[in-house]
Amino acid sequence: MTSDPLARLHLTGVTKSYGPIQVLHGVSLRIAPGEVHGLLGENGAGKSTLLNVLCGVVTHDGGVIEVDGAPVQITRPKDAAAAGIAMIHQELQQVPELTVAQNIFLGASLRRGALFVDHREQERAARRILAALDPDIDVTAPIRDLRVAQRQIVEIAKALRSKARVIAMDEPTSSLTPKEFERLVEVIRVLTAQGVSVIYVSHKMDEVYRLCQNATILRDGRFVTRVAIPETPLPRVIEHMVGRELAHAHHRSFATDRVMMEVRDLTRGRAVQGADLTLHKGEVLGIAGLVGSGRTELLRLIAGVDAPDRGSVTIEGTAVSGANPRARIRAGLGLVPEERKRDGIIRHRPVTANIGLPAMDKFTRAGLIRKGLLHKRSQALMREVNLRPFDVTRPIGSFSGGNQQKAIIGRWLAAGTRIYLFDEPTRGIDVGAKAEIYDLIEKLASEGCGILVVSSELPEVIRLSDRVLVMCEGRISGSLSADQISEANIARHAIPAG
Amino acid sequence: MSKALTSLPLISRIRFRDAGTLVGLILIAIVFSFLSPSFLTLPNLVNILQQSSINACIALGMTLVIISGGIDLSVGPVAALSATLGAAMMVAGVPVPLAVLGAIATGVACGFFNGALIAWGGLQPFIVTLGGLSLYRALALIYTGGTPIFGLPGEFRAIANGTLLGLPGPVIAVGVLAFVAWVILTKTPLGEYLMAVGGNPEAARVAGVPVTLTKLSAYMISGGLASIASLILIGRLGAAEPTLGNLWELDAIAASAIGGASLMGGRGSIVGTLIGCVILGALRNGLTLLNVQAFYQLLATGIIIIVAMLIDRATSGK
Amino acid sequence: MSKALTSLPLISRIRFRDAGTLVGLILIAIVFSFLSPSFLTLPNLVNILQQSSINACIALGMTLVIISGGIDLSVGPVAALSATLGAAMMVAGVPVPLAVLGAIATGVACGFFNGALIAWGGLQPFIVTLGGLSLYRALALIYTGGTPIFGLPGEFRAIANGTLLGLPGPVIAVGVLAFVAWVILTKTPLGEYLMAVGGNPEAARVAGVPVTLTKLSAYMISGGLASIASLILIGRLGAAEPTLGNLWELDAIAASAIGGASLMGGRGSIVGTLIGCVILGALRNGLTLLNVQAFYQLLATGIIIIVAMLIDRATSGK
Amino acid sequence: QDLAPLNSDSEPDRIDWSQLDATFGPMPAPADGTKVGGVSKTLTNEYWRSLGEGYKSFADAHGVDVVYQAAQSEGDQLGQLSIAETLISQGFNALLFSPQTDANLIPALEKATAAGVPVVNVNDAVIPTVAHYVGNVQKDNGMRVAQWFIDTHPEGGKVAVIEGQAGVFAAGQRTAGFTETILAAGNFDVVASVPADWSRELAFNAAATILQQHPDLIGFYANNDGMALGVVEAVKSAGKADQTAVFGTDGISDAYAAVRAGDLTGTVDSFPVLTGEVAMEVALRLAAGQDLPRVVATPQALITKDNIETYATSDLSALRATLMAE
Ligand SMILES: Nc1ncnc2c1ncn2[C@@H]1O[C@H](COP(=O)(O)OP(=O)(O)OP(=O)(O)O)[C@@H](O)[C@H]1O
Ligand SMILES: Nc1ncnc2c1ncn2[C@@H]1O[C@H](COP(=O)(O)OP(=O)(O)OP(=O)(O)O)[C@@H](O)[C@H]1O
Ligand SMILES: [Mg+2]
Ligand SMILES: [Mg+2]
Repeated sequence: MTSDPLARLHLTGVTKSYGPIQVLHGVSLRIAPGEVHGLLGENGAGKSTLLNVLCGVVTHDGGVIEVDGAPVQITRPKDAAAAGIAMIHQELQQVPELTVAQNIFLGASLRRGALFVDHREQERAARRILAALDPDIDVTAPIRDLRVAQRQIVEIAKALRSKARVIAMDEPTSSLTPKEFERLVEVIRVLTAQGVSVIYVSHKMDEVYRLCQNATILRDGRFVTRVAIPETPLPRVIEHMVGRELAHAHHRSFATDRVMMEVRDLTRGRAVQGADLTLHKGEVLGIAGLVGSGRTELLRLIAGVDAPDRGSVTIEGTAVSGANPRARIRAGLGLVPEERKRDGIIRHRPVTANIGLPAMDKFTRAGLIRKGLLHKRSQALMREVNLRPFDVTRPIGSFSGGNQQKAIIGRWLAAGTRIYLFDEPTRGIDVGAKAEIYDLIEKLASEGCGILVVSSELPEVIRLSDRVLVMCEGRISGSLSADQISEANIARHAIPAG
Repeated sequence: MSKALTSLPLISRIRFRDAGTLVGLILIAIVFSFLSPSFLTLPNLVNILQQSSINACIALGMTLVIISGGIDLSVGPVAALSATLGAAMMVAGVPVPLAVLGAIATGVACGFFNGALIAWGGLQPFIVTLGGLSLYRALALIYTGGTPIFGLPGEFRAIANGTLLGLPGPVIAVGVLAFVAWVILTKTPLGEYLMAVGGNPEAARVAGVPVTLTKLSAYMISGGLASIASLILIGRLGAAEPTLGNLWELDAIAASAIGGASLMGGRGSIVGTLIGCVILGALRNGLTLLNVQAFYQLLATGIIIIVAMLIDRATSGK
Repeated sequence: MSKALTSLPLISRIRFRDAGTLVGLILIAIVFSFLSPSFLTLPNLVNILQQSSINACIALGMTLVIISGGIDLSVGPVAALSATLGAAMMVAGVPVPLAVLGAIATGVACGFFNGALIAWGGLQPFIVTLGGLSLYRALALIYTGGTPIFGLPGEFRAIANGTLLGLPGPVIAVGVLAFVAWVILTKTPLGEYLMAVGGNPEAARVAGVPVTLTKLSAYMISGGLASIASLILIGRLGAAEPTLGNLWELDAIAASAIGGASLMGGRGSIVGTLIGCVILGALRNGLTLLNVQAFYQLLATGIIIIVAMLIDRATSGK
Repeated sequence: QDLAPLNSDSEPDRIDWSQLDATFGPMPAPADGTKVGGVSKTLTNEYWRSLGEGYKSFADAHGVDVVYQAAQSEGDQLGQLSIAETLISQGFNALLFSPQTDANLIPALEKATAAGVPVVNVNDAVIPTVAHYVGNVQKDNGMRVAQWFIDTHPEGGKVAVIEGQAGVFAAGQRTAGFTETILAAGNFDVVASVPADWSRELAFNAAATILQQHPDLIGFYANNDGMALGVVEAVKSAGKADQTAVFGTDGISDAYAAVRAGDLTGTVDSFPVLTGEVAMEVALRLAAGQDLPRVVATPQALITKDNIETYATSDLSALRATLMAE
């Protein structure tokens, strides 16, 4: 194969196996300088793996990587950095006790003399990088004090720190709101104008259409096709990704008048202040708001994960109290957390164990777990959400992010949960599975479950919700009934006054 | 059929993991049986099992604690405290079963105290049980004034010194306990909870795992097993010393680790731990048979612990 | 101005954390000075510092290792091995500075061996250094034949027994080492790497942190500090025994933990560790002044370790 | 003056305890307010507690105050040093040290010497620079047991030693005394000599293994009584009680009971209470300015079923009389 003088980055025939499982089958990719190139595919298609190969996080088994026409050997993260490749990781890769600035410069700290870290200079530089993304982030705060969205922005900043020629972005906006996405778009514009190439992985197709000139589509670890984005209509792209066309569904309502859950005056510090809400049987209640408006915290309070300062939660007429998720689960409530890696999965345990965890009593007879039953039930549920690869005995940590999310949702289905709290339910979920999850939510509603959906994707909130609450700075600032739901109305309540 | 296929990798993976430890054991056994003809004789093998049984009993509890993401350094002193209390009861004429229950209750209570500080107090397991290491030892010493308690009733001693089907009582007892621990770990919700709490405590809590209770159980089981181990020991020795159980924690941790438990929590195996105990027991037995001088015994112990881990790592893959 | 504001939280947070440990120390000091008039006298305070200095020296290295997500149980035997080698060199007429360097090199080499097995071999730190605990002790015993080495040159002993500005030499030496450790931890890339490797090894690797080198450094520093501690000790004792350093690891770990180090890695503070050492030293000193009997001293040690952790936890928030 | 490194077993400048009164006259009455400090190895072992009782009974009889402190556990070397240093600063007229190791109390000794406080090293580990040592001859301990075997088993046979912690002076000397003496007899074989770290459990296991390998073993010698009692149990459960003799060391009360019961063949009693009294006497004589030999040897005796009643008395003066008579 001849190298293409025009290509900034050229991958040919990249293969990668984890033990006996081959996840990349000779993938090729070519990107011009200054190009934003989409890398698309379903959950588990191999996108992250490919990028991890590119960045030396995992070593590939075969294939050639060329940067600006010259082949490079990438076996360690250092090699990638030397080749001018930086990456934004899908799973946040940060050190909780180090400050924002230290995390941004981790592994490439600015020095004063040969021996010392120049903290001041690092903070100054970190502030400069963050100015374009989120000037509110305190660069001297330890990462553990940051919210997910802020941490994702720090992750982006890490990639921008170096003078990279190629930046691989693996779902950089999965926790971000449209406003922050706009800032990222601006940053990418500046970068590409300087000739930096960007590989952009996202399941948010509108973003892909905003940013990318071309896209490479993977399916099951194989190269499917390369398309020019503006010219190729979305249904075509989706068909390449999923292998079928997706029906465009409309919102259907199953809401009733029967109250399932009442939340009164729920308060915790400044994060959530005096939240009131009522959830009805069969209702999908959307919660919108800007990053940091307190939606995650509200769900955590309702789920009993954090202790409220005051306020009450009443489920089916019975008050539940205390920070005790287990009691809420018994009362029929389940939380699909936003931060999957931290709050969701038990990495080394198989999918079945992760699914069975909240409802062990359902799978137990005479004190012993009925492994066969758990296995059968897990398989049934995972078939429904199309787990890839379809092996429920594998440790959940070896699945792609989106597939982990499916398992976490499956856990509540298995538990027979009646009230679902979804925090960013489709974060990291591919378009095909997204449709499946929407269908699932609708199905749950039709069966009389009550559902709270927090989402930063307005189309998602609008698509799913019977009613929308908008949060702003810890308070519920607006309530929109079905006929009032619109992007404009949500934005009006979400933005702080003054 | 699909089920059989999909569940195969898991089973073979587990077996494969413990097989690594087994390879280590077999290698050690081969070396010793070349060096000493009496090593591979039936009575000596029974002897090794018997000598490993106390460490195994402790290590079972330790494995559960380690899987839950903790560590229990206080097992030795807990054993000493419950042994001396139990022995004192027996000597005072309390019926043997009652005294045994009393001893086990003491161990469980110590475990509860550790567990409470860890689960409710939010303290680090290492440091809580390090404090316990001094605390329980001090209680045992103060209670006995530092002198051993002699004169245990014969009916009690008969249990520890009896045999069944050619196997010594302690081996059978620990075998039964190991089976129970294995069932707990692999077949019951508690086992699942232990793995979850050790693997990711925050996620476990969100998923409704009773994290506090799970941790408490682990330490209580460990305390209870420590007292059972001490009962086996005093049954065999005929005396309960307040200083017994010195360094038991290190042997038990070594056995668990050799058996594949990760001190970061979330991973470990009962079978592996048992093999680990036998490795350590065989090691000590073999060195005694070879009449290796004290300093070189110490040397061999250090080297073999490290080599066992290396073999284990090499054979069980990453 | 905004910069001053934003950098404030970090400073106050760190100080706040160590303040929790300090509160514990002050409480202990208050109690003892009420109970014993000689506790709060200048000579006694100097005495406490002197008695804490060896533990502090060990604990500095231990803190770095713990921050990196590991543990070093082998410090005592490493100290014994390097002390006996160093002493043998001195007695054989090797110039003192050279012998000191030799001893430190021995400690660093042991640390390298531990670190290599952990970083390259991928073994668990607990078990590697547990093996080392036997291994290095055995080497020290074999090398010396079990007998202490006497007759260290006076010029060497003068360093350990001298005073400067009213402070004993060991206190000053450890003070300087602590400052260096503090600079390493907070001002150099290595410090960041240690925090990163302990706090999130995966993130560290992805960011191109030299994980292997970082771990190696931690254990080598710990080994080096263990040998320096042993030099201080043999300077004071005038003899090097192969059995010295017994149980040092537990005191050092306790001091680090009391000082706020998390045994899960990623967290720890040099200042906190030093305060932790003084807490343990003051405890022992005060109990002796009060003529508390050994068993009750043990009891008090256990209780105070736990109470110190509780105070620390209560004052430092979550 | 620089003292030659002390070997308590072979130092020529020595006197037997029984000769103290005869050579130096009766104990001078101590000055009012005399205080003596004792630093023991550990209190978890009866031997060291009995030693403290000896200190106390003698001190009480002469109106002297004693403080008796011990490290928190055996092997806590630095802890013991801290205790000793803290005691020195409190102004005692004499100090009694039983160090964990040969060296760990040297700074305290130097500090005390500089302050002019006499220090007596009482038993076990020996500080080489110490001016005064009170204790039994460790090597002699093992020799006595060896002699018993030579006397009672003229035909010879296989014997085994269960050693204390590797590297401890007393353990090494006792083992050496036994092994050298019994091997010199020519027809004995020391088939095993393994450490059990002073632990009853480890001694039990080691003995069981050794018996397995050498069913014709005629005897065990253990470096202390705790280990010996573990060995006794192993011998009993192997059904060899009639054939295999077991000897311990120290003469703790449990050992006496076991000798009476016929479980333990014998123990070398080093009379800790009496040793404590002698040590206190030496300390008080030194405090009163007397110049004593460097080593004061204390009594020990091999206790077997035959002679046990002679020694098993709580009446110290009677015991003194018996031992004096030897
Ligand atoms: N450590 C591992 N061990 C075994 N299999 C793995 C491992 N990591 C990833 N895989 C497998 O590799 C395949 C590709 O995963 P990858 O994370 O690259 O997918 P992805 O395209 O990024 O998906 P998503 O959109 O969900 O992030 C998946 O089938 C996954 O299960
Ligand atoms: N770990 C934390 N440390 C400090 N403050 C926090 C933390 N988590 C949340 N907060 C506070 O709580 C408020 C609500 O945060 P929350 O995460 O609930 O918002 P959100 O609307 O879900 O935003 P996001 O999109 O970031 O998840 C934030 O404004 C922040 O001040
Ligand atoms: Mg991915
Ligand atoms: Mg959120």
